[in-house]
Amino acid sequence: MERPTPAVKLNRAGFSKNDYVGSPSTLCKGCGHNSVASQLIQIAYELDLRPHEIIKLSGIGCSSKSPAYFLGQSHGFNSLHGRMPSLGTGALVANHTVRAIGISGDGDTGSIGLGQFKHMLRRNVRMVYIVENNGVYGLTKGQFSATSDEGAKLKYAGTNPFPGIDICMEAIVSGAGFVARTFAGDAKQVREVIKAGLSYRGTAVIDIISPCVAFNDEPDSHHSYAYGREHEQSLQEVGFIPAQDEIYIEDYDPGTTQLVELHDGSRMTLRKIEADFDQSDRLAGMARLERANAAGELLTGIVYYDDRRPNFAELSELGETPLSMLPDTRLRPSAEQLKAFLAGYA
Amino acid sequence: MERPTPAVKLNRAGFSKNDYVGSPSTLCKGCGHNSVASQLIQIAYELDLRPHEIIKLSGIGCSSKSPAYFLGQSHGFNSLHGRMPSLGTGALVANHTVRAIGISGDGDTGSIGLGQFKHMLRRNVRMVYIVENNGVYGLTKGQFSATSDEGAKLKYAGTNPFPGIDICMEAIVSGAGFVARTFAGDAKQVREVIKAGLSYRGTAVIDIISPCVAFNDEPDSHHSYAYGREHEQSLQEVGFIPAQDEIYIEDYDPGTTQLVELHDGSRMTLRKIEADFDQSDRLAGMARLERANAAGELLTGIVYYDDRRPNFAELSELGETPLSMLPDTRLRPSAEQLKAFLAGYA
Amino acid sequence: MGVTVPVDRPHSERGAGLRVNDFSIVVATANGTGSQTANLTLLRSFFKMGIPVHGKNIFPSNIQGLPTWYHIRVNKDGYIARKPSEFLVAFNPATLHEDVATLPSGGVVVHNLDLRLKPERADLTYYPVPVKELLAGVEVKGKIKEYIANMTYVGVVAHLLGVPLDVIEEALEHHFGNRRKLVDSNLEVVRLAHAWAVDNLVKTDQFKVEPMNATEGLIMMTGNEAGALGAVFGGASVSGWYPITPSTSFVDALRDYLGKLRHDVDGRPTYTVIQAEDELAAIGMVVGAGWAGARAVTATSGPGLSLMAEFLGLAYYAEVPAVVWDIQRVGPSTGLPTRTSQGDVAFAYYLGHGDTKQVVLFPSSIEECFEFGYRAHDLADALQTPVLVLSDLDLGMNNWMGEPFSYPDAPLNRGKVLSAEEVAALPDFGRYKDVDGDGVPYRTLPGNENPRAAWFGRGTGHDENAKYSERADHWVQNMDRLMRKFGTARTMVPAAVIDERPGAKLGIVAYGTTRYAIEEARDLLAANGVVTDFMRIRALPIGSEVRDFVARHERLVVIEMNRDGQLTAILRDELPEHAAKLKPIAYLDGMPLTAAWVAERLAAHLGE
Amino acid sequence: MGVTVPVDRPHSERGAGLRVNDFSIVVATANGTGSQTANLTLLRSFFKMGIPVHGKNIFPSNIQGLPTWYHIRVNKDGYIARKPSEFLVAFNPATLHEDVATLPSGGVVVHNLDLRLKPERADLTYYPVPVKELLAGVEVKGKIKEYIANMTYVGVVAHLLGVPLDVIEEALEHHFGNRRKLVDSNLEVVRLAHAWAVDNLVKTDQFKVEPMNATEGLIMMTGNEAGALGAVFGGASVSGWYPITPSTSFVDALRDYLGKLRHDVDGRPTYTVIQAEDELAAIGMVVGAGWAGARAVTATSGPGLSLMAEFLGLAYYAEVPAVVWDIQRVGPSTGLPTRTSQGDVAFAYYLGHGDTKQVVLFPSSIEECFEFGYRAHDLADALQTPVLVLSDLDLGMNNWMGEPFSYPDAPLNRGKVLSAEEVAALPDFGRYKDVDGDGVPYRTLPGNENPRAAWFGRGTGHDENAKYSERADHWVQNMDRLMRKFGTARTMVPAAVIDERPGAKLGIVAYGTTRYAIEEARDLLAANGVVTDFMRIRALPIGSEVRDFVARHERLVVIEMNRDGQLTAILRDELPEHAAKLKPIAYLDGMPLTAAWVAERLAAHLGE
Ligand SMILES: Cc1ncc(C[n+]2csc(CCOP(=O)(O)OP(=O)(O)O)c2C)c(N)n1
Ligand SMILES: Cc1ncc(C[n+]2csc(CCOP(=O)(O)OP(=O)(O)O)c2C)c(N)n1
Ligand code: SF4
Ligand code: SF4
Ligand SMILES: [Mg+2]
Ligand SMILES: [Mg+2]
Repeated sequence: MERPTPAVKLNRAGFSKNDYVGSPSTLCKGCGHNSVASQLIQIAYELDLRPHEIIKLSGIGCSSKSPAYFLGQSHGFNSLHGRMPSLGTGALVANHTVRAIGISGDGDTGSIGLGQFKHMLRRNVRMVYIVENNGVYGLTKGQFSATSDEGAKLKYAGTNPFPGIDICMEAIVSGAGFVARTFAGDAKQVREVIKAGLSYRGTAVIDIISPCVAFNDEPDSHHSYAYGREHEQSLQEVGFIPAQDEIYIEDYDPGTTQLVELHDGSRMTLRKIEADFDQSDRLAGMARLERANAAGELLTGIVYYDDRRPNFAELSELGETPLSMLPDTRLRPSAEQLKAFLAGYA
Repeated sequence: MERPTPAVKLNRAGFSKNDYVGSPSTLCKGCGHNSVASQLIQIAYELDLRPHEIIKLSGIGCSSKSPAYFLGQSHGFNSLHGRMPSLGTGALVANHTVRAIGISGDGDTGSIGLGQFKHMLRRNVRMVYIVENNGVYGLTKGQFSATSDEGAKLKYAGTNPFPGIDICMEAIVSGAGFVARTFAGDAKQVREVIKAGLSYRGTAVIDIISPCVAFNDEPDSHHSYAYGREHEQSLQEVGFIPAQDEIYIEDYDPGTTQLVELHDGSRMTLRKIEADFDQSDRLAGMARLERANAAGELLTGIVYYDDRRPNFAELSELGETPLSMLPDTRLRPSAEQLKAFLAGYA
Repeated sequence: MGVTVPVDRPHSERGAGLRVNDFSIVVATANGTGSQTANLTLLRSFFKMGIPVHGKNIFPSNIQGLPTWYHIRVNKDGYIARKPSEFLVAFNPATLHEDVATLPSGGVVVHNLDLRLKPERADLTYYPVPVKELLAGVEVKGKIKEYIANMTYVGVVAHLLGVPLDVIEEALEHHFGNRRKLVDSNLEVVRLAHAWAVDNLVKTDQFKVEPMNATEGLIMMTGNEAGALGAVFGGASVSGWYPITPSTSFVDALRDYLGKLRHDVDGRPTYTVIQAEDELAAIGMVVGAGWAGARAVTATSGPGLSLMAEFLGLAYYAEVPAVVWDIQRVGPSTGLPTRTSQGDVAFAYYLGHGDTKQVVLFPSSIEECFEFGYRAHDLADALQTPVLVLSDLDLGMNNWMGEPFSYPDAPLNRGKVLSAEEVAALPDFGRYKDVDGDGVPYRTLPGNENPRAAWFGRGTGHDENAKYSERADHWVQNMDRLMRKFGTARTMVPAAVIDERPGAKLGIVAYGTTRYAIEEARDLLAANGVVTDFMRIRALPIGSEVRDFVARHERLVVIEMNRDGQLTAILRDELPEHAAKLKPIAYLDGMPLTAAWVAERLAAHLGE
Repeated sequence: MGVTVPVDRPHSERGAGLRVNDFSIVVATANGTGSQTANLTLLRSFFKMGIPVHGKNIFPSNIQGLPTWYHIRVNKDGYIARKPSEFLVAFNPATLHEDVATLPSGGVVVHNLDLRLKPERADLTYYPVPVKELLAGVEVKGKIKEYIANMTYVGVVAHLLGVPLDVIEEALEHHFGNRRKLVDSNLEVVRLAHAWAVDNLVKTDQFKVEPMNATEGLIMMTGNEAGALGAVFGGASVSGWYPITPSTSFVDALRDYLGKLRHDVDGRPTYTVIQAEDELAAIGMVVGAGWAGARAVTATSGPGLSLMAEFLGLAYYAEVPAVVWDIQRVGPSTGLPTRTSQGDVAFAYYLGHGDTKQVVLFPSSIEECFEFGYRAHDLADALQTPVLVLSDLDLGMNNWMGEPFSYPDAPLNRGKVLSAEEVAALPDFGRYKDVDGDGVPYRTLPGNENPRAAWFGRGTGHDENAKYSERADHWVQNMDRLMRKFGTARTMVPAAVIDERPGAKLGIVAYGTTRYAIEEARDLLAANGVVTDFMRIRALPIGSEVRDFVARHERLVVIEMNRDGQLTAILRDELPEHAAKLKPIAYLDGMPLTAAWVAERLAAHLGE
């Protein structure tokens, strides 16, 4: 009797992990962006995502290439430098029933795309907006980006005389309700934070410090692996519990762990590391960021959380069927309607 | 004997007030922008400015038209919608010895121009950057701008569902060291704040609530005259003492009044109204703005002040003569230099 | 060969003494004084009297105080091109003297008595109106009173020309809808002024209107309204936009009409309109929505179009449907934001770096605005490419008569979109394969459940499966297919409208709103024995009918409202063997052409 | 008429058995492995041996791992166009088989022994190199070792072709400057490999180099370096820029050279280079600086140019000098960022909505890059308008031989800038007056003390005094003057370079870097009795010499590296009477043209 070939493991949605991979990466070996991509594959598998319910969006840059390297069975669009927010807004208005994973870079979001980024946040378009932040332009070989710290040094670009943009600070100021920072070297946190972001109501901004091994990985760089490992300071230990998973509240000590109910019934667990930090306080988040930046800490975790603002699809009062799927009969008024309408212009 | 015609009053620089006027305004009667323009004429006269040492810059909008209506003997450029910051940066690098007065609108700066605005602040280009903020697009007749408050109502545009951008908050976050808000209905404060801004080392951001009588002057609008008069809350009484004026320190009670030494030797006096407010504390400024916005206060005065950051011309190590005035001999290396240089490529 | 063309019929021909239903009025006021209501009331009154009429608002880029002129032409024969006015309503002191100076001998000046106009020209008839006095008894105040003041000239003009007061009332009702109070307060002033005029003015001029039935069954609308309505019936469901004159009223109408016509069974909107932060974002939203499968439209003008260059290049290359209405105003740069032009033709056609060529439509009437309004979406979907509709300020913002729009004769053409089942039935799916040989590939939309349906959109080089590729052969293959697709576009876009007459000496080529002046000029010339043919191009790329028309004609002029003869350049490239024949008559000063000017230029051309 | 053209001279002609100083090498490696140093070492070695040579880097849009090829052509007669290689250095497993397949019979494969290449083609000579073994004794580690590994093929190739080791050393010294340690460590590997090759390889192929003196006195540089140096000598003092391949190296060189050559007496820089947040800001800075009186330059490529549309329209209309280098890569959209093209010609010429027409220069060599580098600023100042220099990736990023640049023959031409004294001496100053009848007005700069000197720049309609105006006559007057100015530009821009030969059957028109393939193709054709004339256009708008050349020729082709024949379209519009004669040979696959391809296409054309 022959033994059956070992069955490929499938998740509850019936997909193998392989169903979530994309084209082989053409990024550098060791690039932080690659590790984020592999976490996304893992996340999709663990969350039982159905590929056709996901879209992947990006701008231009090494980071923005990476959506080609995960979820190969999902539609995606690698758009223009700095313009993912507007493209994403349009796509998600056309079809608000898909979940969007947006991947951008620090140059893409912080330099050319700063305006679009901030305006998208005002609209609270539902999307996980990941900035793979390496403090440098990778694809164009080593210039400073807007997130490079004041005084940072690069082989190519010398010393940066300008204060860096803090993606999380900008996000909070622009009204984002899910603002997190994490570190590509901390796979577990990356995973749990993104999972939580996928269940968030509006735009979930996740600033991932994702080192560029080619151009900005010197240990003194705030965006290097070495620096991150040394200086990571987590606000909380973040966990995620999918809606379908039963958990016993008793497992959590409410004194140290907070349970945050997310939009789709999932829950985020926050085991506090900084006891007196309150992630629901905008000003506290901003103050903590300022302090971290001054101290050179790589502050990670949920910096700000609030889900009271309706997202853009809700504000637009969109119905169940996405606009892109409405049948012609619901898109074109009748001949009688035209006639009646024109009567008003006679 | 005939009596001499009464002499026109001249300031110390030898100019009459008339020397500072521009073309007749084509803005609406009562428009806040007109009152700012007339304050600028007054300021120029009082400060003995020499017109050729000033340039006026703007974007597009009713506000951006107004540089045509003051300082008619100064060069100026009414540029593109949202692009005054880059044009100004270039102009002020070409000639860093002139002082620049930039006039923008809330749409011009907060909507289309947000990215350029924030990036200019990172560079700290020396310029008084005035946002004539009426919470509406005047020139295109009544749409919401990015500074319109959440829930604001306009005849044309209905109700605004998005949180408004706070120009001062954005300025602080982007590293600006002179951040003020004032109100076109408060002529004296407008005047003193702009005077101080003109002596500031880098970009002085002045957010002037400047009502649009045509499209956004209903009393319940946060950008109306009525609302401003009712809800103005000043942080300080701002005064300005030009470098050349002798003043006696004793005139000021150091307990209530702070004397701020400006870059060119002038001084700004801040008579505190909110005793515990510290305008040199970034976070305090941000927190106060948040509180004011939540309370519907029109907070005015110097929200943040710090002059430690070098401005862009200083960072660029520019010499005394502006680049635009360098003689050819200092711009074109010699034939020998060319020859020697090319030898390296043989 | 010398041709002399009378630029107008002599007065005598028009009936001795009286000029009935054939003259032009200009109302000169200051911007922001509410004269728009008065002018539209006059316009609609003539329309309701059955007289062919058209009005043009020549307004400043300003909110209040700068001069503005409203031109109305009534013409029993249906000519509605701009024509210098004989009848002036002078309510703006700032332009009074130049306004009076433009009048021909025999002209009329109705003016506000306050202006203290000295009747210096003996060849004109003056009617002063004591506006202040008339309003003294009216019970409204402030701004409203200022607005309502303009109704005085409506009353006086109604009397002088013979417009019945009940027609004025109808026109006001049309304007204010069910806001009866406004109708009444305005009407009160009209009546007052009319009564005063009846009592005090002795008509000595020759201008008169009389009822006809030439507008029966017609509608009157602006081009922007008609285009927006077309988009509504084209199933447009997403619009990202940014305000800019003269396109704003397109989106205003779109929002209004969508709100009225496009709610779903459950009452929810089948659309979203987003005011973007700028045009980069507006077009980004449109392209994103188009990629995701919704019909999306934006409207803009020159400066906005410049900002859309990069995204429209992406949409061309990644093959994403998108509809952009460019309501042309005078450029370069900010230019004259409130004046009309046809100045964006070359820029639009070549929009985007690299080898892009865009599909462009040229509507000329409200009927075409409506039709192109939905057809642009069919074309964009069928061709998977941006479609740029080049309207202009004159068409977009002014009111035009037209036939009631025909309901679309075919269902929405969504083009080659594959469902999950259709993908399953295929041996393979390649996003950029030329399966049908027409250059148009098949696409799938996000949400398609078939695991083979997904593809990754990009602006970078790709193979037939949308995979990244830097290979030279892939690049060429793909670009050649795009060219083939452009060839397919030639057969799908609206064909040129051609009118040929026996014995024609000249072929006229034009597009858009210059048609009105040209059509009238052709009649003027024909009356003088000079017969012409006329081809009105309605789209780029040109179809074979354009080539054939050009080939058939020995002499050709291309009339354009721009400086550089932009369409001429495109035609010369497309039809090099005929290039030498194609002579531009290109001129742009921001004002719509007049028939007299066209006739004169054509005559001069023929005389050369 | 049928013409058959041998696309190459037969092998036999080249000397029996040996091919000396006349072949092409291709080095295939993976990106990011440091092969660039090795390749440039080979290139410079040939150059130092006095042999005409040129190298082209065909690299991917990627930082590490994707295939990259370096093509070197050595040619004793000075032909340097791309030519398929006979000599392959195969160091990339990913492309090994396709690389080998491209070789002609008699070709050579030097390959890394690790690749375990089976010598399947008997018509090739194989030389495996035991890279790992050779490096075993070398005392460096990690990344450096990987980089240095490429020096093994330098050593082997040096032996096989006959490049003396001291020349290699010189080349390394050139490359590393005074970083002696790097010279030595690299040289060590070269020597090791060379020694190994001497001992172990038996040369059986026919390719050889021998010293000549054809490069004496010449320099070797990239076009971007040359252009940047030109800007430095043109007095450029402000640059706002944003990184984009292939323009980044222009600004890199600019910063470098400014740092070396442009410090003032007090040691302060006479320049500022600003990395902007995007291209909208980059061009904004340039226009701002130009308005304020500094010479300003930016460099970009397609996507950046798209984003500059609005500002360049403003600069055209407000008449602000600006210099923009567009280092063309393959578009539309992001396209192929690391491949060359001439695809932005039409877009650049019409850049900006409305009636804009831009001045465009087409450099073809490093000498012209240098010359246009300063002349562009003279033109921009003299004409008060943007000047777009359309270079390409091939010219910009690759190393080219050239004559040492001539020092500018005239002082900076700052154009019509009035000082305070000059304004004082004038009866009046009007910013946009056509005082001289050439369409070029006078300007003043901020800081000018004369109270009448100030003017207000704007993109809106204005009169001669720069005052806001919506008047039709002002608009036309101003736009007509701008057209007149464009006419003046025709006489000021670099004239076309024309080579006419008795008995020519065909006029060839081209521009930019296609010249190398065309010049060689002409010689190939001439050798076969087909004589051609050649006009290389160097600027738009065209001058009278272009018109005359076209008029003089019965048959004409326009060779372009784009799909749509973009210059052809412009010429057809400018010269409609000759449009039918102007036939495009337009092709773009991202690779520079070869002479063989050009000759074949010309022959085919003549045979039609
Ligand atoms: C309009 C435009 N300008 C410039 C570029 C060139 N460009 C490509 S990627 C990039 C920077 C990317 O930096 P970042 O977003 O930080 O991504 P990273 O490569 O570091 O992941 C630039 C400037 C472009 N593609 N488009
Ligand atoms: C690229 C571009 N898009 C749109 C416009 C049209 N436009 C002119 S002014 C303006 C808004 C101005 O608003 P704001 O800056 O608040 O100035 P305000 O008129 O209220 O003073 C817009 C959208 C333009 N001129 N250019
Ligand atoms: S260059 Fe930097 S960002 Fe780009 S792939 Fe390499 S490591 Fe990653
Ligand atoms: S519309 Fe508003 S902003 Fe514009 S001039 Fe009038 S009042 Fe001022
Ligand atoms: Mg980066
Ligand atoms: Mg405003």
